[in-house]
Amino acid sequence: MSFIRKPRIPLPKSQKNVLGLTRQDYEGAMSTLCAGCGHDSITAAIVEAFWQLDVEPHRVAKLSGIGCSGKTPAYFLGQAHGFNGVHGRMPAVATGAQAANPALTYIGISGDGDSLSIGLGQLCHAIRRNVDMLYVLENNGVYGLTKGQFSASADVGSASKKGEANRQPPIDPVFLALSLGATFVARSFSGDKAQLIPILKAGIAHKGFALVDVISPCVTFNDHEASTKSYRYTRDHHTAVVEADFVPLRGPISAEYGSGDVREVAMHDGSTVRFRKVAEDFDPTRRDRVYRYLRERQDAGEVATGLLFMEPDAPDMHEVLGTVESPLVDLPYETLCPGAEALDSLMEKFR
Amino acid sequence: MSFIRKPRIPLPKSQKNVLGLTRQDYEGAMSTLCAGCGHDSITAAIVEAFWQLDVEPHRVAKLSGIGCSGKTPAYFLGQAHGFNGVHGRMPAVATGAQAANPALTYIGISGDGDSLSIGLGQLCHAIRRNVDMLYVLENNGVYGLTKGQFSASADVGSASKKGEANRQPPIDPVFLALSLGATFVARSFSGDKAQLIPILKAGIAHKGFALVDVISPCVTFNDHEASTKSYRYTRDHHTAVVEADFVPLRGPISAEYGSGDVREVAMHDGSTVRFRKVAEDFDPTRRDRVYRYLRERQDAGEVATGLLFMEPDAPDMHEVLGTVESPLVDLPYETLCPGAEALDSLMEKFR
Amino acid sequence: MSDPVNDFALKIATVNGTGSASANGLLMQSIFRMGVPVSGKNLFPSNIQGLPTWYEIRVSGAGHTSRAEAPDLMVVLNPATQTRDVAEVRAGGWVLHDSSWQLRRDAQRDDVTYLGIPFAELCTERFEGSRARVLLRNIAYLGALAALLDVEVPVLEELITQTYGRKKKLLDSNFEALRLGYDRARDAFHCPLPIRLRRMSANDDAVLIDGNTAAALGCVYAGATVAAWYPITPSTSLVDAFSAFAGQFRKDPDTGRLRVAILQAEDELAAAGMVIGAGWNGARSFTATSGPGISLMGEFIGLAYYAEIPSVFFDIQRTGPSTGMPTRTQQGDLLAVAYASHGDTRHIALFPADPHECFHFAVAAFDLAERYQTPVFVVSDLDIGMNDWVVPRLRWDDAYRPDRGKVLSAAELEAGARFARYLDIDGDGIPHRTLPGVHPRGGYFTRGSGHDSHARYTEDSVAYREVVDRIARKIDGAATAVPEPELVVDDALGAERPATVGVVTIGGCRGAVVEARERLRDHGVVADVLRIRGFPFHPSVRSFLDRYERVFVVEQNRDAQLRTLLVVECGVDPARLEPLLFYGGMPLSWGPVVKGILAALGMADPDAASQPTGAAPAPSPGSTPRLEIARGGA
Amino acid sequence: MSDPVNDFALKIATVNGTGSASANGLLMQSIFRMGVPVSGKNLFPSNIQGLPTWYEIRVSGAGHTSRAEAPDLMVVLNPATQTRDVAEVRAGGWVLHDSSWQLRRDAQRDDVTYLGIPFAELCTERFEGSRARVLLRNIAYLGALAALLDVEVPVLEELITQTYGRKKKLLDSNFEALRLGYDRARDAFHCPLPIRLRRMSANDDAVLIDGNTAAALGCVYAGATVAAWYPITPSTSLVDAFSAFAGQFRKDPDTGRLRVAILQAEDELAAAGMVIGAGWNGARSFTATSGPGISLMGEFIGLAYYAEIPSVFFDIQRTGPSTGMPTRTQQGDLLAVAYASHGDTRHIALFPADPHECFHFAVAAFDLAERYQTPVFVVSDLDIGMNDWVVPRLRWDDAYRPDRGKVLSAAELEAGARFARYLDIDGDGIPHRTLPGVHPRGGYFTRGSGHDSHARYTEDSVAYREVVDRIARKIDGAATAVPEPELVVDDALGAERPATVGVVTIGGCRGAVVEARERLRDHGVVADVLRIRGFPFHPSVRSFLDRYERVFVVEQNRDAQLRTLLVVECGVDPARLEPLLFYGGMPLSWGPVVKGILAALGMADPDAASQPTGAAPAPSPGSTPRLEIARGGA
Ligand SMILES: Cc1ncc(C[n+]2csc(CCOP(=O)(O)OP(=O)(O)O)c2C)c(N)n1
Ligand SMILES: Cc1ncc(C[n+]2csc(CCOP(=O)(O)OP(=O)(O)O)c2C)c(N)n1
Ligand code: SF4
Ligand code: SF4
Ligand SMILES: [Mg+2]
Ligand SMILES: [Mg+2]
Repeated sequence: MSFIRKPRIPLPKSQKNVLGLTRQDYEGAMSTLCAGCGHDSITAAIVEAFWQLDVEPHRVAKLSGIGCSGKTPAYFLGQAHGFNGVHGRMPAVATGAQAANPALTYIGISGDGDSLSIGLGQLCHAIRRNVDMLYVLENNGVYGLTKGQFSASADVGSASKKGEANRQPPIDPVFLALSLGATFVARSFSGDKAQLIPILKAGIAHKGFALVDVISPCVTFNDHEASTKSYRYTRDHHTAVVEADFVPLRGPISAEYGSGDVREVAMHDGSTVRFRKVAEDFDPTRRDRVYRYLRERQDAGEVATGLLFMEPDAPDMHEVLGTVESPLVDLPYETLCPGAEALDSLMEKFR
Repeated sequence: MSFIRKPRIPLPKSQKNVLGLTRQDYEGAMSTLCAGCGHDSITAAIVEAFWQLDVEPHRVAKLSGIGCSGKTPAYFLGQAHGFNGVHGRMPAVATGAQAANPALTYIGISGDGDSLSIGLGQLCHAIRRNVDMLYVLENNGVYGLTKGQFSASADVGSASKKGEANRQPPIDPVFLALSLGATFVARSFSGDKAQLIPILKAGIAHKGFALVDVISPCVTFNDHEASTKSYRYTRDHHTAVVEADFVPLRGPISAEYGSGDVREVAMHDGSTVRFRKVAEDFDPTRRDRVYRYLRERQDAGEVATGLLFMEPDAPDMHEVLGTVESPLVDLPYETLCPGAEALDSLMEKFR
Repeated sequence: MSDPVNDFALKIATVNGTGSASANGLLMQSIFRMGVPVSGKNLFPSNIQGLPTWYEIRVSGAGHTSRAEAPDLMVVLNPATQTRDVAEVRAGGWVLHDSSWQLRRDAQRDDVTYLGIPFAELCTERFEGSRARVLLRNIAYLGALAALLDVEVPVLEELITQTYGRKKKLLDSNFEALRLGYDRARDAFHCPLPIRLRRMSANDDAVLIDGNTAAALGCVYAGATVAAWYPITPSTSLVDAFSAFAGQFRKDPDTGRLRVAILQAEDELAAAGMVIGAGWNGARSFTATSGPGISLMGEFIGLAYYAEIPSVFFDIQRTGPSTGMPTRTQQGDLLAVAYASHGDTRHIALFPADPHECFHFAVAAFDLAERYQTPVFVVSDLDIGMNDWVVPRLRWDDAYRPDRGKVLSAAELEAGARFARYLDIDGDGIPHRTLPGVHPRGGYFTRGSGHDSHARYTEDSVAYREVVDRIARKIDGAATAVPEPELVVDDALGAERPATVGVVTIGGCRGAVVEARERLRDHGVVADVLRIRGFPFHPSVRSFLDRYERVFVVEQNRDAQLRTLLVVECGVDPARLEPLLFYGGMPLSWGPVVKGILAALGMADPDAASQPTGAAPAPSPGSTPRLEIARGGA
Repeated sequence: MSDPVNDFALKIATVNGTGSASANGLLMQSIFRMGVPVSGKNLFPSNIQGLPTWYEIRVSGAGHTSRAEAPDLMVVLNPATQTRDVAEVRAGGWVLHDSSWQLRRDAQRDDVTYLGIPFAELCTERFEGSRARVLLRNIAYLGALAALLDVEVPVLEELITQTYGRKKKLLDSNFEALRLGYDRARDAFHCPLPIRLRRMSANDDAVLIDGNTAAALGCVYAGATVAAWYPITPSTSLVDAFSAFAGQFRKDPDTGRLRVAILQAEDELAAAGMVIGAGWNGARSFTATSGPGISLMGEFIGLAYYAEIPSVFFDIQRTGPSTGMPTRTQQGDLLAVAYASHGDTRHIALFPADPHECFHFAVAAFDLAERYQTPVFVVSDLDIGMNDWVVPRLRWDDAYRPDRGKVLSAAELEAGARFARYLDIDGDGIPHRTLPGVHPRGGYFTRGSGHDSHARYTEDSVAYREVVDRIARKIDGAATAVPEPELVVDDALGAERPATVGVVTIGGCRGAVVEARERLRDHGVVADVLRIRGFPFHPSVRSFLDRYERVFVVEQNRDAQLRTLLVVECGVDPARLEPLLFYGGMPLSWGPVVKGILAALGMADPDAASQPTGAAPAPSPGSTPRLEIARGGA
């Protein structure tokens, strides 16, 4: 108990990806979160997703707000630049960073307090801008780092550790994102890596804003009996309404496909997402149908999970802004400064 | 042109309401908005609604953010206390005021910049808290007071005065509010007082947060040909999908009812809203149906208007907080201070 | 070293999330109940579980409450920090360690005595369940400490009973663990140690309370009815306490409903807006936050200042800038608060030094906010707010009635009272106000944009200036209404007093400075101390500064922010104010203060290499040599 | 009164939203093209249409550009303000009014000459369409002014052609309206008036430009690629201009795509965050805002300071506090900017005095931001930013290359460069940085929480202090890198100079103070002027302050914020700095400065009742007698 080091999650260490890197090369510093925290599982899934995708770690920019969730970028991709900014304002920092250099891969990690309270406006506007990034919302229904206050995602009736029941209706990031025109919306559970990893991979590949709401139980403040964000409750109510595999451009992946309908959605970069086990009235490319279907599942008391919606062809922020292909940070100064002569002739307009 | 005074809108001046007050008693200072501004029509409708409802003007608190819209509370209910706060933060001020004294009637006026950009987070959370107030969003698709930048409600393809087309998808306050669990959602048009006034009245009577999105053309910066928030465009596309009459508790109102289905929804205070001309598949008390129906109307290129949704029995902020009936500001100090003796015995716990 | 009975310090090094903080609190409370003056500093990480944490307890029969210098006894329970923990103990001191594991080589010293007890092993043998074992280990080391330090066991047992009384099984195992540690220590070592306790009766009229709890209680007693907040360390416990007290004191006995509205806002901007909305409407309302929240509230604070809306802001400071060190203390927001918001602004602020003042200043803040119709700040910090302090028992005068300031009643308005919201009728710069809904004649339009004395919109220079000039006068006037500075001087010395220096300080530095003052006397230096308690500064502050040739300003920030305020507001020559700055995030102890002053006076410091001082003439914040004697575990 | 040829002021009183501002701009530009020094002040309401607005034009062959004292000629076109407008004219002056309606009785004076022309009637007779009539009335009064003041008609016609050239019909009616007014004036009155123009060649190397346009151009030339902003008066036109220039200069000729990203943020917090994100990623990025935005950006500014991220903030100040008077000018954010954010912070700031400096300081800001890895503020104001100024033609040196500061390249990292993000390797307090994506060895973790020299999270006092102390040194070091203060002294006087006072000023007060200096000579007072251009203050600021027994500080805010900065940062005795404060929202003219200084020196002011001055010894901001000579229309 008094030893603060925790064992690293054992992974097949030796296996190398296309870049010749092992999973360890995608890890970061030792986590300082509570043992059993859902966020640590998400961290592990992120490591796995990037490793599988053969992304060069240092070509990733990882950003976060403040909270237990906000700390996690320190725990993966040690070679990447990290930015742990201020509470709730990661979307703006990511937007500016994206604007400057779209050639990197962006991953933002946020908490439910970070995203749905103080940062709600920024999240909504990042969705609206379709900033090309993977946005992972580590959703535990509480403010972990400040010791367990209800967050805006706490369900009505869910009780705090002290026993008082929340009475405020929750903000559901999935419905919110669908309403705001988000181009990639998913929900998963930190305890279900099989589901989460392909979603993360698709979210990374998606050209635009990929929101992944991950129920991530807080063992210390919100894992008790009467909580609706506990491991137990989530396991019991988590219903994968759709299964999605991410098939990178490079080639077929090893996953086996069962029978049943498989629906493929092509992504911007030529990768594909294969949807399987999709309910009849559910079409992951039709926003309103998805919305309706999820409402029905919700009314049935289920927490519907999976890659719920994607619109791969919507213009991302750079397309809307009309910026040049080449990252702005790579433009030589000479192409930016009009020079003395131009100024001189411009001055004639001010005479 | 050089005369700055504008004629007041002529109204039957002499007619008195139950309180013996004329419409003039519900007016405020002379408007300084542009001649023809949609916001002025909304002001007139507000005057009319309060007059018709026989609300004592000084028992109203009127609040706003910053913008042309933000100025308007100065132009109605001169006897009421007004609060023109800071840009986008009216919901918080109204929430605090409501918490302190629920016995007043609250009306907040905001703009689309005020509500959907800088103030988006606050709007969402006021909805979530179901703060008992009428919230009028004077929606013109632009930032009027800062001279015509696109706001977050500008439609894709709508062009600015200078001719550039907006490329960012809009945030639609109606869909947003429905997704967030708003208990009263309406949309109207500043040019349609017949529709707007009963909606405002119902919104005032509603115990909870009543969002009324009013398309309110900006004649100076957004009333040109290629705008989707112009008078012309709105007149052409504005489709009343439902007609609602507000029937105050006091007695039957004079409006005549046509034939067709009339559906009554009882409000918290015993008033009723009568819905007429409702499409078959539209039920203004069923959130998901409304959502779906409005999406369909939108896909058909219509701007659906009317009192679109209401849930009269949801607990408002005070009910959730569990505050006493009597306004907090009316509680005598004696009932607030535990006194010397209580402190003395409490101190034993700190020994 | 003076007599170590009732005069020593111990420090417990452990891991957070293991329940040690509450155990350490029990120890401290036992000492308190033995009538001995005690102070405790909980040095915890910004983390929930698994990182190093320390708890310092200082016992001082003489009543000193500032942070201890090097501990006499270190309780080493965290292998991760053992080396630095052991290194900190004063020569000749003791190390009580969990001998379930071996101390590392670099944690071995010749000049301290090691007392090893295998707490973990003992608990593992004796108790079931991993969580219980962890928790009971804490009680076991308490038991050992009781034996070593002569903590009265019945006092500890009574406290444990009060804590776990309802759960018999829990109680039994706690008693057992206590006994386990106690017996082991008594058997293995010569108990008690020279450093030990002896019952006194110094605390008969005292309580052990933290500043946030006391401030919350002040809010209850002041009649606050609306609290809006957003969680942030170290202010959260203030609102938590307020909620708890509201449940206790503000529940309508018939309906069970509350005479208070506590709003967990979506962020600090919203919290500020809610407080302002409620204040405008006539409720006593407040928020509690820390530095980042103050930054976020800047726009709203300017609105409240200019539109003249009563509102109370608790700033429980932590180490900045930015997110900084959220669980470390600092006095870094003095400038940020005094002139918060863009444009010309200046705010009333109160600076408590301990929980007792937190209670009373909270009440004063509401009175001042309503009297002056303006935001009022209570500027506390993590050390005051979250640590338990021994302070005089809080007392209440039932004759107190809130000062609601100049609010026109319905009757006055009905009687035709002349009402112009922003007009200076009484010549004190304070206008009259009305509350919404009270009377048709009371209506006016509140705004943060330019307005004249009648609350009408204006862009006219003269009308604009009339209002802002009046507001400036109004805030000036508050200088004599805020709490007067505390003066600690040796009156006994009379006119013949030796060469004397002035020392100005603020907030939680009080204890260290007052104690340093006593130590300085041993070096022949007489230091008169003035502690700032309110802003704008009371006129006596200026007189104090004028009285001494050399004035030291002791504060806990890098940029000498209090000194800046003194220079600007009192108009004194900055060359005369010598900064002594301590900003590493730890509560202040007397040693560095003594050293700093002696060094500045060119006097050798007898027991340590002297440090450069901040006494350069007329330094700029940038060029000020910054003094900080770092000690302690973090 | 000196020779009124090329030395007079006129003021046009009209209604906003009627197109008069552009007409008045044409008049000003005509004068400029006649080679005569001219300045113009557009005094407009915070409103879109229908409220009073004024435009002041000052013609000064001597080249003075500060705001005019009382106008010689008033053009009265707004019945709503006629009384106050007429009252403002200097005795012996002229009133040109629209005689389509009668002047009110209280707008009749004996000591001015009335020149009535029924502009509205004439236009109604002659033109069709109500909007056209309104617009053409503006041109008609321009015509009349041309006759009265000897504006060269061909110059005006050329300008009109350049403006409406493409629309023949519009052009014709404009010419007709011009002629209408011209003929009417020439027929009815003795033209020209004694106040009149005469061609010069003072502007051969000058341009007429506003500060926001010039600053935007500076951003283009500095190579800024990311702009993030939220609209707010008076900063909006800076980003508007930047967008326009980007369209002109930053369009890829092949694809039509832009070499810039301009992000209209959802609010100021987001704008600041975007700028920081882009700066972190290696782009030159900036935002433009005004006071309320600065307040909202406070938290992010502290982050950029502590995490050391280059970022540029333009603060185009307006009258505060709170929303204040959005279309009036002030220098009210000096303190808010210098120490923005909670905790210990201190920021580099540049203070341009005119559009020429806005251009160059914009470029300097990016260099400083990257060199010092910190937020840099360009503090301008509404007067500088939105009014047209005659300034030296902007020139560019093609040899300029951006100073990117200490950025480790991929090659350096590959070669194994030692990289510790926050370590002071060079002894100047400036660490090395790396950009994301460049090299695996460059990765580090940026955070606003406590960190050590290697960018690792820390809660350790010593590690924390190492970083904040280094940052303090780093910012200190910028004192010699920011633009040096401008000194305006009479070197000719040599050692025998008469008793001299020092005057310190800042920003747009420059013109008024320099002109006041000349007038003071007439009273036998020699005033040496120092104008602050950068913060932290260059060491020469302190030397200047030390040189004079009496130093006046002239600035446009209520609380003497510049004086506060001088006292705190230079460590001078506040008693020596006498504040002269002008904060009614109007651009400054020389008169009040002269009066203030003479009064403080106990010298009678010959041409006006003297006002109390701000020269009380050692005043606090609260108790400073605030001087403001209110004149002019608002
Ligand atoms: C401006 C500001 N306000 C408040 C805080 C305190 N704070 C830190 S983390 C946090 C909430 C974290 O909750 P969440 O985002 O859900 O993350 P979790 O810890 O649950 O992962 C708060 C309120 C802060 N750091 N900054
Ligand atoms: C903090 C802050 N940022 C920016 C502004 C400038 N501003 C004033 S009104 C406004 C937008 C108004 O747009 P909207 O809310 O749509 O109202 P409208 O004028 O269109 O009615 C802005 C950006 C401000 N006053 N305060
Ligand atoms: S407090 Fe909760 S969210 Fe934070 S680390 Fe512990 S388990 Fe995770
Ligand atoms: S600018 Fe637009 S929104 Fe503002 S007053 Fe004029 S018409 Fe109305
Ligand atoms: Mg959370
Ligand atoms: Mg708008």
